Amino acid sequence: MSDIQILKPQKTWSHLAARRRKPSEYEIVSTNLHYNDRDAASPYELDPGMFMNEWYKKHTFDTALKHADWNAFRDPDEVVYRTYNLMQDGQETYVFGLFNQFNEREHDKALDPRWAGSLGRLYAPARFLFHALQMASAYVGQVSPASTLTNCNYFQMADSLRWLSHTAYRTRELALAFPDQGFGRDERRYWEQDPVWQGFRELVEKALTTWDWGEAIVALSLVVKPAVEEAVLRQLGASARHNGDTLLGLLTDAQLIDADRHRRWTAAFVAMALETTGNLELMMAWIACWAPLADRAIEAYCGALPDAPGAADAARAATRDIRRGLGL
Amino acid sequence: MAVLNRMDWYDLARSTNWTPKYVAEDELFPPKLSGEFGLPLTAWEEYDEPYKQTYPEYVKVQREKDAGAYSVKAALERSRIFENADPGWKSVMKAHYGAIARGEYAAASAEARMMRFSKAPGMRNMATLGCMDEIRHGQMQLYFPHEHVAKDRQMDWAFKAYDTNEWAMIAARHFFDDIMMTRDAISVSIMLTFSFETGFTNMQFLGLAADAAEAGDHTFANLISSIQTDESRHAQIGGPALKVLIANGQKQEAQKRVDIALWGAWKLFSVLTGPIMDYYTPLEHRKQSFKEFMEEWIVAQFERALTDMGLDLPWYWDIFLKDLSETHHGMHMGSYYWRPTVWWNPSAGITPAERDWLEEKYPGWNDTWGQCWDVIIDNVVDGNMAKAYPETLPYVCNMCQLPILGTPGKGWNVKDYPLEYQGRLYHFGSEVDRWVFEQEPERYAGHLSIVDRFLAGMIQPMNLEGALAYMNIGPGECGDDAHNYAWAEVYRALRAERKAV
Amino acid sequence: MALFPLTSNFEGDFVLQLVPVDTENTMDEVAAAAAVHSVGRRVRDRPGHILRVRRQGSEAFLPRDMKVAEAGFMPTETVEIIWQAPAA
Amino acid sequence: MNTAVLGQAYRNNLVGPVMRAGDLAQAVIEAARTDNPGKDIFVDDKRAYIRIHAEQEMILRQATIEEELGRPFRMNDLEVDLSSFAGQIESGDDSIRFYFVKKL
Repeated sequence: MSDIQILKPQKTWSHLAARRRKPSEYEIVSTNLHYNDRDAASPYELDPGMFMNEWYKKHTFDTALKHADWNAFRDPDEVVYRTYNLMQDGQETYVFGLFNQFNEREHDKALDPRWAGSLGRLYAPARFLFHALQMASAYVGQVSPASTLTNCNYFQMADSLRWLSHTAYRTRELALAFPDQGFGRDERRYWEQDPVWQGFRELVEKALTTWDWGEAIVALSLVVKPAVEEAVLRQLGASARHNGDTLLGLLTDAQLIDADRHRRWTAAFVAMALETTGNLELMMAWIACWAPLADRAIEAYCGALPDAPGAADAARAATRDIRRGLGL
Repeated sequence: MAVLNRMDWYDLARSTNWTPKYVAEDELFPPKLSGEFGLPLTAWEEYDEPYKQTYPEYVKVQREKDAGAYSVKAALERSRIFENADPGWKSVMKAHYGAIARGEYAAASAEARMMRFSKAPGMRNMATLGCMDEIRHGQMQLYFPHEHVAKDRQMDWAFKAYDTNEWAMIAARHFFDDIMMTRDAISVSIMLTFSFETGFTNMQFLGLAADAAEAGDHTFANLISSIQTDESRHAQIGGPALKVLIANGQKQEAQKRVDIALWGAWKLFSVLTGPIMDYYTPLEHRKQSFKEFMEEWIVAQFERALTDMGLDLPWYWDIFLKDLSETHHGMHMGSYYWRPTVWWNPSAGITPAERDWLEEKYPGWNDTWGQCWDVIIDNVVDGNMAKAYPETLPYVCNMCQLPILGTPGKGWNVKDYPLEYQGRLYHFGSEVDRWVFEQEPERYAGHLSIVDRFLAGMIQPMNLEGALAYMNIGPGECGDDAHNYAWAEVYRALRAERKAV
Repeated sequence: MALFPLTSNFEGDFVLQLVPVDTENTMDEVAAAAAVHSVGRRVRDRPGHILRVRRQGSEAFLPRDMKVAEAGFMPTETVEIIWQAPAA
Repeated sequence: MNTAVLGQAYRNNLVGPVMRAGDLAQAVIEAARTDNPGKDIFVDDKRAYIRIHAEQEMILRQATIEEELGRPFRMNDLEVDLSSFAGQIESGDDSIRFYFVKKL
C-alpha cells in the first residue's frame, strides 16, 4: 500500500487546525470539550437506555432549540479559568475593601433603623434567590451541548455564589449592628412567607425544575436573571442610595459588573440561536410563557422598596429592553 | 482591619435550604438525581464539610496557584525538557494527558450535579468550587501539552483521545461515566470525590510527580502536584456525606458505592499508571514501584481514612492485595504487544537491569511475565517482527473494558469470569468486575465492549486496519516501541557473548 | 459451516484472545487456531507435546476429533488450551 | 513484601499534611514541631512532596507558620501547597487540625 498518508504534527489540535486563524488560549482550552455527543444513541459509555443516557438524549440533544453546531459558540469575553480568578480576585479585593472601609467608618450605625428593617426583609433573604441562580446555572451548564456554553454558565454559577457570599457577609455585619432586627435568623421565613418574595420564589422554583436545556437557558438567561438583576440589584441599590446606604449601592454596582458579563455571552448565544429558522418563534413563545411570572415577581418585590415609586415599572421595562436589544 | 472572620458568616452562606412550595420537594430534587436514599432536606442540613473555603478565599488562592504553575511553565519553556526527555517519559506524558485532561473537564459537570441536586447546602457550595477546580484541571492539562503538539503528532491525543473509540479510552470513559457522569449527586460525592479523589488521584498526581521530579520534568511535576492541592480540598465533599448516610442507616449502600468505585479505579490505574511507573519511567528515575506507591497512597492512607469514617474494608480486599503485584504487569504486556492500538509509544522496559529491578520489586517476575517477554525478546532479536505484533483481539472485560488477563508462565492463573444474563454471555476479568455488573445490570447490560462491536460487524474490515480505523488512530499516531527496539542490542550482545564462550 | 467465535485461554499465556473458528472444526483444529496467537509470540513451543481443549473449570479434555458444532459451546465461550506431554 | 504484610499497611495512626516542596513546607515542618509539643514529627521527603506526620492528631497554627515564614500568612493559604493529607481534616480560621477518630 503506497497511498498511506503518515499524519504529521500540526500547529494546534487537529480539530482547530483547519481554520486559518491562530487559536487563542481560550479556544485551545475551551472548545469542543464535551464528549457526550459522540454517539447519539448513548451519550455515556454505558447501557444506552440507562437513566442518565435517556436524560441527556431527551433534555440536551432533543430540545426544540436547534443549531447545527453549538460548538461554534464563543464567549465574547473569552474567559478562561485563569483569567476568571485574576478578574474576580481583583473584584473581591475591591468589595472587601469597601466592607473594611465602611466598617471602620461605622457605616451601619448611621443607618436609619427603619431602613435596617427593610434590609432584613428585602435584602438579607436574597441569599436564597442568589443561591437559586447558582443552582440553575449549574444545571444549565451541565446539560449544555457545547463546552463554551457550559463554561459561561459555570462561571455564572460561581458569580452567583459570590453574590450569595456578599449577602451572607453583610447579613452578619448587620446582625451585629442591629441585634434585634432578626438578621441571620428570619431570612428563611421572609423567603418562604413574605409576599414580597413569593413571586421570585415561584419563578425560581419553576425555573429550577425546567429540564429541557433550550427552555431552561432561555428562561434563566433571558427572563429570570434580568428580573433578579434589575429588581434585586439595580432597584434595590437605587433605593439603598436614597436611604443613605451607600455601601449597598456600591455593592450592587459591583455585582452588576458580573451581570453585564453574563449578558454579553447571552447576547452572543441569542444571536447564534437566531441563525436557525424557527428558533425566534420558539424563544418568543418560551419568553411569553415565563415573562408574566417574572413581571409579577418584580411587581411584588419592587412595590415594597422604600422610596422607589417607579421601581417596578423601571425594572420591568429594563427586562424588556434587554430582550428587545437582542431581537426578542 | 475591620473585616469579619470566615467563620462569622460562613454558616449563613450555607443556610440556603428552603421548603419548596410551587413545586414538590421530589420535583426540586428528583430522587434519581439527588440520591434515592429517602432522606429529607433536614437530614442533609446536618452535612458539615470539614475543609471550608469561601468564595473570596477561593479566587485569591487559586489565582496564586495558577501564577505559580504558569510561571514555572514559562520559565522552563526554553529548556527543551520535552525534546530531550527519554522517549519513555514522553510516553508517560502522552498517556497521562490523553486519558486525563478531558476527563477532568467532564468532572466539572459531575461537580455541577452535586451543586444542583444535593440536598446538603454545604455540599452545594463546595461543589461549586469543585466544579471550578475541574475546569482548571481540564484547561491547564490542555494548555500545557498544547505547546508540544507541533513537535509530535501523538500529542494531538491530549485533546483527541476522548472523541475516539480507542480501546483504552472506551475503558476510561466507561469508568468515569459510571462513577461520575451518570450517578446521582450523593453517589457522585461518594464515588468520585471520596473514593477516587481521596484515593487514586494521589497516585497519578503525586506519585507520578515524584517520578517527574526525578526525571527533571519540573513543569509537569509542578503542574500535577498543584492540581492535587485542589483535589485535596474538594475530595472532602464525600466524607461528610458518608457520615450522614451512616447516621441514617444507609451504611450498606454507601459501602457498596465505595467498593464499586474503588475497584473500577484500581482497574483503570492498573493499565494507565502501573505501566508508566514500572516500565516507562527510566529506571534511574523511578522513585518507588507502582506497588509501593499503591501501598503508600491506597492501603496506608486511603483505606485508613475509610475505616476512620466507619466503613469496612471492601469485601474483595484479599483479591485486591493479590492483584496489586500482578494485574499491571499484564496490562503493560497487553498494551505493549498491541502497541499499534495506543497513541503513545510503550517502553518495553525489560532490559536485564530493568528485569533485575522488577524481580526485586515483584519476586517471581522472571518466572511469570519474564517467560512471555523471553519469547517477545527472541522475536525482536531475530528480526521476526511478524510474531512481535498481534493478529487477533484480546478478549476484554464487559465491566472494566480492559483485557481479561492473569499471571502467565510458571504461575499461570488466567481465568474468565463469565455470566449469562438475559440470553447474552458476558465475560469479566475478575470476580469483582462480575459482582459490580450484578449490582445493577441495567446500567451495563446493553453496552457493547470493543470485542462485542467487532463480533457485531461494527468494525470493518475485520482486521487490524479496520480496528485502527475504528479507533480513529492513524499512521503517524499509532504506537510502536518507544526506543525503536534499541534494547534488543543488549540481548544481541549477550547472545554473542554466550556463543563466544 | 459457520464462523464461530471462541475465547482462547492458552496455557502459559497472559491474556484471553478472540479466536474465530468454524463449526466444522475439530478440537485439534481449535487448539491449532488458538496456538497461532500464543505459541511463538508469548509462549514457547513445546516440541512433541500436543494441545488439548477443555471447558473452563473442567478437568476433562474434549475428544480431539469432536466438532465445534457438537460441543455445545455458546458463542465466545472460553476454552482452555492445555499442553499435553507425549507420554500422556 | 507478601500480601499479608501489605494488607496491614493501613493499620497505622499517622496523620498530617503532604506538602509540595518549598519554603511553606519547611515552615510547616517547624510549626508541626512547635504546635504539637511532646509528639514525634515524622518527615518523609519524596522531593516532589513531603509527608509531615504525627500519631493520631496534628495541629498547625496560623501564627506559628507566619512566624516561621517571616511574612503574613493566612490559614487558608496553606492550600497553595497542601497536595494531600493523611487523616481527617478540620479547617478553622487560624488553625488546622488533622486527626483520626479511631486508634488502630
